[in-house]
Amino acid sequence: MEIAFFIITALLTIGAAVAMVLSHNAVHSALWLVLNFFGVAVLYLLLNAPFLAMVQITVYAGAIMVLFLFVIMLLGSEQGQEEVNGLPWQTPVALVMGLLLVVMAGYALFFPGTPVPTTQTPNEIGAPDILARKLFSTYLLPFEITSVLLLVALIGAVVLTMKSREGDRV
Amino acid sequence: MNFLLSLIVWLPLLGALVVLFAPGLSDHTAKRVALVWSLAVFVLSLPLIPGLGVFDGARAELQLVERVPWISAFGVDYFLAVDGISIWLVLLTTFLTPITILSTFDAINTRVRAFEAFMLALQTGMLGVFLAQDLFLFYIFWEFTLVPMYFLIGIWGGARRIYATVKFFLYTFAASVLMLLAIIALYVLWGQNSFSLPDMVQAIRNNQFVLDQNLGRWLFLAFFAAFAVKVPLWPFHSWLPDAHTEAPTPGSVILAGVLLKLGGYGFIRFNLQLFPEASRFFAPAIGVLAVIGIIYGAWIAYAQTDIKKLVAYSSVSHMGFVVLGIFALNPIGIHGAILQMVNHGISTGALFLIVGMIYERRHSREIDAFGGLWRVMPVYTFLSLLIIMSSIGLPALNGFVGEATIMFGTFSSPFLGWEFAAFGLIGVILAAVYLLWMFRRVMMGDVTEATAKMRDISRLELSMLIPLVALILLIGLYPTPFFRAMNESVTALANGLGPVLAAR
Amino acid sequence: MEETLFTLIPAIIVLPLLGALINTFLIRDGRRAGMVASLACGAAFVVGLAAFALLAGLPHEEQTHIDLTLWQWIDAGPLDVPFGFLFDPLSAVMVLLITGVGSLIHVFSIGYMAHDARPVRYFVYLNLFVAAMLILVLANNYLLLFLGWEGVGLCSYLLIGHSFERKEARYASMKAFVMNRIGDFGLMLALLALFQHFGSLNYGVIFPRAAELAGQQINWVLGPTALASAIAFCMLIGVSGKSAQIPLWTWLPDAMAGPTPASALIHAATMVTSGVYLIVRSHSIFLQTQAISNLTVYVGVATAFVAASIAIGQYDIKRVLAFSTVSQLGFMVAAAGMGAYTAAIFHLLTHGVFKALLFLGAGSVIHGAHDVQDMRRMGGLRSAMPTTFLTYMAGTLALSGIPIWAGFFSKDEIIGSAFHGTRFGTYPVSGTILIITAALTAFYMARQVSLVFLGQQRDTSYHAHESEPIMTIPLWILAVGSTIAGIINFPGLHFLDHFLEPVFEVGHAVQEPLEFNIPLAIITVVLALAAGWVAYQVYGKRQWKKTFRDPLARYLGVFFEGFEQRWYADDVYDTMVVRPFKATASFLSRILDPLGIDGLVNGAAWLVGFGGRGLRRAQTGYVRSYTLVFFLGVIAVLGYFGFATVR
Amino acid sequence: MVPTEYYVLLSTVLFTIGVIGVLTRRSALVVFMSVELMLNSANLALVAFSRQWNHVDGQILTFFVITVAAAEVAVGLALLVGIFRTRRTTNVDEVNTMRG
Repeated sequence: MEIAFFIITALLTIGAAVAMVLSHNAVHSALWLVLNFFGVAVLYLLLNAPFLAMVQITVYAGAIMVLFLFVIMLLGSEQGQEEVNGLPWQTPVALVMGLLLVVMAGYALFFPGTPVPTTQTPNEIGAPDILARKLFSTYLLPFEITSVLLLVALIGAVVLTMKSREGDRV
Repeated sequence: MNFLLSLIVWLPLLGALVVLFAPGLSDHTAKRVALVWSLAVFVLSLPLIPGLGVFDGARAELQLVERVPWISAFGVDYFLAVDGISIWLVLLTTFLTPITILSTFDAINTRVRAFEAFMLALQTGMLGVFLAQDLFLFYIFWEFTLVPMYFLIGIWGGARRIYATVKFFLYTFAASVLMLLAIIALYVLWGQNSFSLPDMVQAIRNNQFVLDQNLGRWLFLAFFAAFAVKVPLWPFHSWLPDAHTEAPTPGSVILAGVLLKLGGYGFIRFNLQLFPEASRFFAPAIGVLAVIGIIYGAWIAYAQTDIKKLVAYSSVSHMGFVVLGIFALNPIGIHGAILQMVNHGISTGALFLIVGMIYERRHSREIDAFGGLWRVMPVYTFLSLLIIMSSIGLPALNGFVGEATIMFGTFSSPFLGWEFAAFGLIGVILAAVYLLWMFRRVMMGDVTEATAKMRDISRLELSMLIPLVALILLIGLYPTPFFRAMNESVTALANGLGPVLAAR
Repeated sequence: MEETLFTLIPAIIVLPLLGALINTFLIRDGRRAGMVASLACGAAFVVGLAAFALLAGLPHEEQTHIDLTLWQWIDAGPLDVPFGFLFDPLSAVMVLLITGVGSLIHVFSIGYMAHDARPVRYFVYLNLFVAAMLILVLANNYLLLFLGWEGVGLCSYLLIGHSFERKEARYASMKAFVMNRIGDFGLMLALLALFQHFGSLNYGVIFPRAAELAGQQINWVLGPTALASAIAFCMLIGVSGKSAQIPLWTWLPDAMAGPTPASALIHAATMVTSGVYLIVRSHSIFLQTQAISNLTVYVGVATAFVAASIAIGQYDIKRVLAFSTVSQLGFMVAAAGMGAYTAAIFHLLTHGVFKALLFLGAGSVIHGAHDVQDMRRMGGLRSAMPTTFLTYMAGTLALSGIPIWAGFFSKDEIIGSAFHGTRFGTYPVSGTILIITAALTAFYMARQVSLVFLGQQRDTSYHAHESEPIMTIPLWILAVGSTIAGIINFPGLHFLDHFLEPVFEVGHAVQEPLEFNIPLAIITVVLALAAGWVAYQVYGKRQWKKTFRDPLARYLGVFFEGFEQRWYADDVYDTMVVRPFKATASFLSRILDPLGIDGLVNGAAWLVGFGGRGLRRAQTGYVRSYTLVFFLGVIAVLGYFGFATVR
Repeated sequence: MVPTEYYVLLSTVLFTIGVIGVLTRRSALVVFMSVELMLNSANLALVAFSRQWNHVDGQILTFFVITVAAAEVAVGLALLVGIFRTRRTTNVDEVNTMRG
C-alpha cells in the first residue's frame, strides 16, 4: 500500500521535473516545478518529516517559486530566449552522461559491495519540537549565521537591482 | 649579538620602506638616505670580518646561528647562520650596495625613491639567500630577489627593457620552480618534518638519509637548473646580455656584482652538500659546459660593439671559471671559486661602473663612439686600466688569484684534469684579447670631436671606484686572510664529498 | 749577514716601486719625474750591488739558501704559495743587469723624453717595469715568477702603447700582450703540472726532486710522454712568447713602436731575456728531458738564423736592432737548450749591455735626427754625432763578435759548447748555423753603421745634432761596459762559471768550464770580419738616393723579398689565426647566439604561447560548457569511487 | 515501508533531470529552476538517510539547505535582472564575455 503510494508520487515528481525541463514557456516550467516540489513534500511526509514537508511547501513552492514567477513576468521572458544555441551538440552528450549517472547510482545502490544495515523502525524524529530543540541547542550558531546570510542576501538583492545613476554604469 | 644577522638582513628592507613612504622626502635626500642606510648596514656587517671576534674563521661549522620555529606545521624554521663559505659573499653584498647606491646619484633621475627602495629591498633578498640555512626560507629569499630586479630593469631600463625583464624573470623563475619541487621532494623523502639544511646534510653524511642514486641525480639536476640559469652557465646564459644591456648602471652593477653569485653559492651550498654522489657523477659534464662557457663567452665578447654587452659576455666567461672551480670538487678549486665570486663581483661591478660613467657623458655605449679617452680622462683611464687588468687576470690583482687557484684545483681534480685547465687557460688568453681590444678602441687612439669635451672622473665617481680598486689590489697581493677564513668550512665540505677528494 | 740581506732584498724591489708611486701621485713635471725614477732605480742598483757583495762573501754552499718569505701570498687549502724571494748567484747577476742597465736607461730617458707629451707616465711605467722584472728574477717560487712574468708583460704593453695616438703603437701593444699571453698559457700549464706532481711551487721543493719527473709517464696531446718533457714543452711555449722565439716571435719587431729607451730596456736588455732566465732557472727540469732540450736548441737556432736574415732586409734603424735581438735571443735559448747554462747567462749579460747601448745609440740618432727612423734617409751622421758614432761602434763590434769586445767571448762560448758537447751531446749542425748567423750579424751591423753613420747625409731636410750629455754619458758608460764585459767570464778565469756553480749544483748541472777553442774562434772572427767588410763595400762606398732599394734585392731576388717581408710570418698568422678568429666571433655573435641558443629559448617561449592559444579555444565563454566539463568530472570521480568500493 | 534505496534512486533521477536541464536549456531562468531541482533531490536523499539512521541531523541540514536556497534565489534572480538590464537577454549562450 505504502509502496504503491510512493511509486505514484515518485512518478508524479519525475514527470513534473521532466515537463519542467521540456517546457518552452518559462511560466509553465515554473508551474511544473511547483508540482514537483509538492511531490517532494509528500515524500517528506512519507519519510516522517512533517515539519520539513511544510517548510518545503511554504518556502519552496510558496516563496521561491513566486519570486521566480515575478521575475519571469517582470522580464517578460516567458518565451523566445532560446534562439541562440552556442552548443548544439551538448544535448546528446548531456543525455548520455545523465543516463550513465543514473545507471551508476542504481548499480551502486542495488548491488552494494558491502551489506547495508536494514532500515530501522521509524521514530518521531521529524516532529517539530524535536527539530526545534536540536536547532536551538546544537545548531544554534549555524542557525544564527543563516539569519545573517538571509539578511546579506536581502541587501545584496536590493543593491544589485537598484537602478544605477547615469554615468556609473557597471 | 645573536641577532646581528637578522639585523643585517632586515634593516635594508626597513630602509626601503622608509625611503618609499617617508613623507616629504625629495629625490635628492632620498638618495642620501638610502646611501647612509646602506652604509649603516655595511658598518653593521663589519664585525663579521673574520678575526674581529664575532666570526671565527678557524671554525668549520655554522656561526651566529639564529633559529626560531616559524611554520611549525611543516617544520619550517627561521634559520640564519653564516660560515666560511658565505661570509665573504655577505660582506661583498653589504660592501657593494652602498657603492651601487652611490652610482644612482648620477644614473637615476626618475622615480628615485622607488629605485632606492628596490635597491634596498634587493639587498635584503640577497643577504637572506646567503644566510638562510632552512631550505624553505632560502627559497623565499631566492624568489624575493627576482621582484626588485624585475622592476629595476623593467622601469628604469633601456628601450627593450620589457623584453629583457620578461625574459629574465621567466627564465630564472621557471628554473627556480624546479628547485622548489626538489626542495619539497627532499622534505617529503627525508620525513623529519624539517627543512633544515645542516641537519639534512648531517643525515646524508651519516647515511641516515639515503637517497636513491637515480632520484638523487634528478634532484641534483633540479637544483642545478635554478643555479645554472642564475650563474649563468652556458647554454643558459642568453638572458644575461639582454638584461645587462637594458638595465640601468646600478642594476647592472648589482646584477653582475652579487646576483650572479647566488648561483655559484647555490652550487656549493646545495648541490655539493646535498648530493655528493650526483656531484661526482655530473662534475665532468658540468666542467665541459663551464669550459665551453669560458671560451664561448670570451669569443663572443670580442664581436660586440656595445661595451656593456661586451662586459656582459665577459661575465659569462668569468662565471664559467667559478663553476669550473666548484666542480673540481676539491678544496683548492672551491677556495678559488668562492674567492673568484668575490673578485668577479668587484671587478665586473667596477667595469659596469666605468661603462656607466662614460655613458653618462656621451649617452652612447657603442665602442665606435669613443676614442682617445686616455688623453682627455687620464685618471679615469688609469682606474679603468687597473680594473680591466684585474678582469684579464693579471697577477698581483685579484682576478689572477682566483683564476689561478681555480686552475690549480681543476688541474689536480680527479674529476676534471689537465684538459679542462688547458681550455680554461685559453679563456684567459681570450680575456686579454677582447678587453684590450675594447681598451684600444675606447681609451687609446685619437681624441675625436665628441670625446674631446668629456670631463675627467668626478669626485663622486672616484669615491665609487677607489674602494673597489683598493680591494682589487688587496686581494691580489694578500688574499691569504680571505682564504683562511673559508679554509675550514671548505675543507669540511670537501671531506663530505668523498674520501678521494680530501687529499688534494 | 743574512739578516742584512733579508732587509736589502725587499729594498731592491721596493725602491723602484716607491719611485713609481711618487711619480704617480706627486710629480707632474717630466724632468723631475725622470730624476725620481732614475734615483729610485739607481738606489736599487746600489742596494743590489751591496747585496751582491754580501752574497759573494758567503760560503759557497750557503749562497743558494738566501730564501725569505715576506708573507703568505696564496693559502688555499693545499695550495700554499709564499710571497718570497730567493737571492742566489743567478738572481744576483740578473738584479745587477736589470738595475744597472736600467738606471742608465732611466737617465738617458730624461733627455730622450724631454719633448714627450706624457713623460711622467713613461717613468712610472719604467719604474714599475724594473720592479716587476726584479720580482721575476728574485721569486722563490714559480707563481711569483709568473707574477713578475706577466707584470713585465703589462709594462711592456703600456710602454709600447705609450704614444697611443699612433696606430701602429696601439696595435703593437695589444699584439705584444696577447702573444705573451699565449706564451703564458704554456707557462701556466707547466706550473699546474708541477704543482700537481710536487704539491708545491717553490724552487726549493721542486728542483731537488726534479729527477722524479723523468720517470712519470702521462698521456696527453703528444701521446704518452715523460712528465718532464710535457712540463718542459709547456715552459718552452712560455719562453717562446716572452723571448720572441719561433713561433711567437712576431710581436717583438712591432714592439719597436714604443719609445726607444723603453725598447732598449725591455725589448732588448731585460724582459725578453726572461725566457732564457726561466730555462736556466728550471735547468733541473730541462735536464730530465733530452727531447725537449733538443727542441729548445732547434727553436733557438732557427730563430737566430731567421731573424738575422730578416734583419738584413730592414730599413728602419730600430727594426734592424729588433731582429738582431730576436736573433741573439735565439743564441741564448739554443745555449740554454744545450745545457750550456752559464754560456746562456753570460751572453744574456753581455748582450744586455751592448744591445742596450745599441738601442740607446739608435735612440740618440733618432732624437738627433728629429724622429727619422728610416736608415735610407740618414747617412754621414758620424760628423754630426761623433759621440754617438763612437759608442755605437763599440756596440756594433761587441755584437758582431770581434775580439776583445764582450760579444766575442759570450757568443764564442755558445758556439764552442755546440761543438765541444754538453751532457746532451754535440750539436754540430746547429753550431754551424750559429756560425753563419754570427757572420750575418756582422753583415747587418756593418750595413747599418754604413748606412747611418758613413757616407753623406742622403736626406738633407733635417739638421742632425748630437744629443745632450744626459744622454751621451750613459752611452759612454755602456760603451765601456760593452768593451770590457767579456772579463766576467774571461776564458781561463771563468768568474761567472764559478760564481754560478752553486746554482747548478742543485740540479747536478755543473760543467767543466769550457776552454777556449782557438780554431773555432778564428773561423768565427774571420767570417764575421769578412761579412762586415762585404757590407761596408756594398753600402759604405756608394752614394745612394734617399729612397733606394737595397742592392741585395737584385742578387737575392725572392729571398730578399722574404727578408723584407719577415718571411711573411705576420701574413700567415693573420690568415690562419686572426681572421678565422674574428670570423668565428662574428658568427657566434650574429648567428649562433641570437638564433641558436637564444632561438631555443625564444622558441620555447613561442611554444608556450602557441599552446596557450590552442587552449584558449576551450574557453568558450559558455557557462553551460563549463558545467558540462564539471559534470563529466563529477561522473568520473563518482565512477572511480564507485568501482573502488565495489572492488 | 519503502526502502531507502528507492528514495535515493528517485533522488538520483531528479538530480540527473536537473543536470540535463542545466546543460541543455539556454534560458537562464529555467537553468536556475533546474538548479533548484537538483537542490531538492539532494534534500530528498538527506531526509531519506535521516530516516535510515534514525537521526535528526539530516533533516536539520535539509532545513539549512532550504534557507540557503532561498538566499541564493534572491541574489541569483537579482543578478539575472541586472544582466537582463544590460544585455536585454536571459539566454546564457549570449552571455559569453569570458570567451578566451
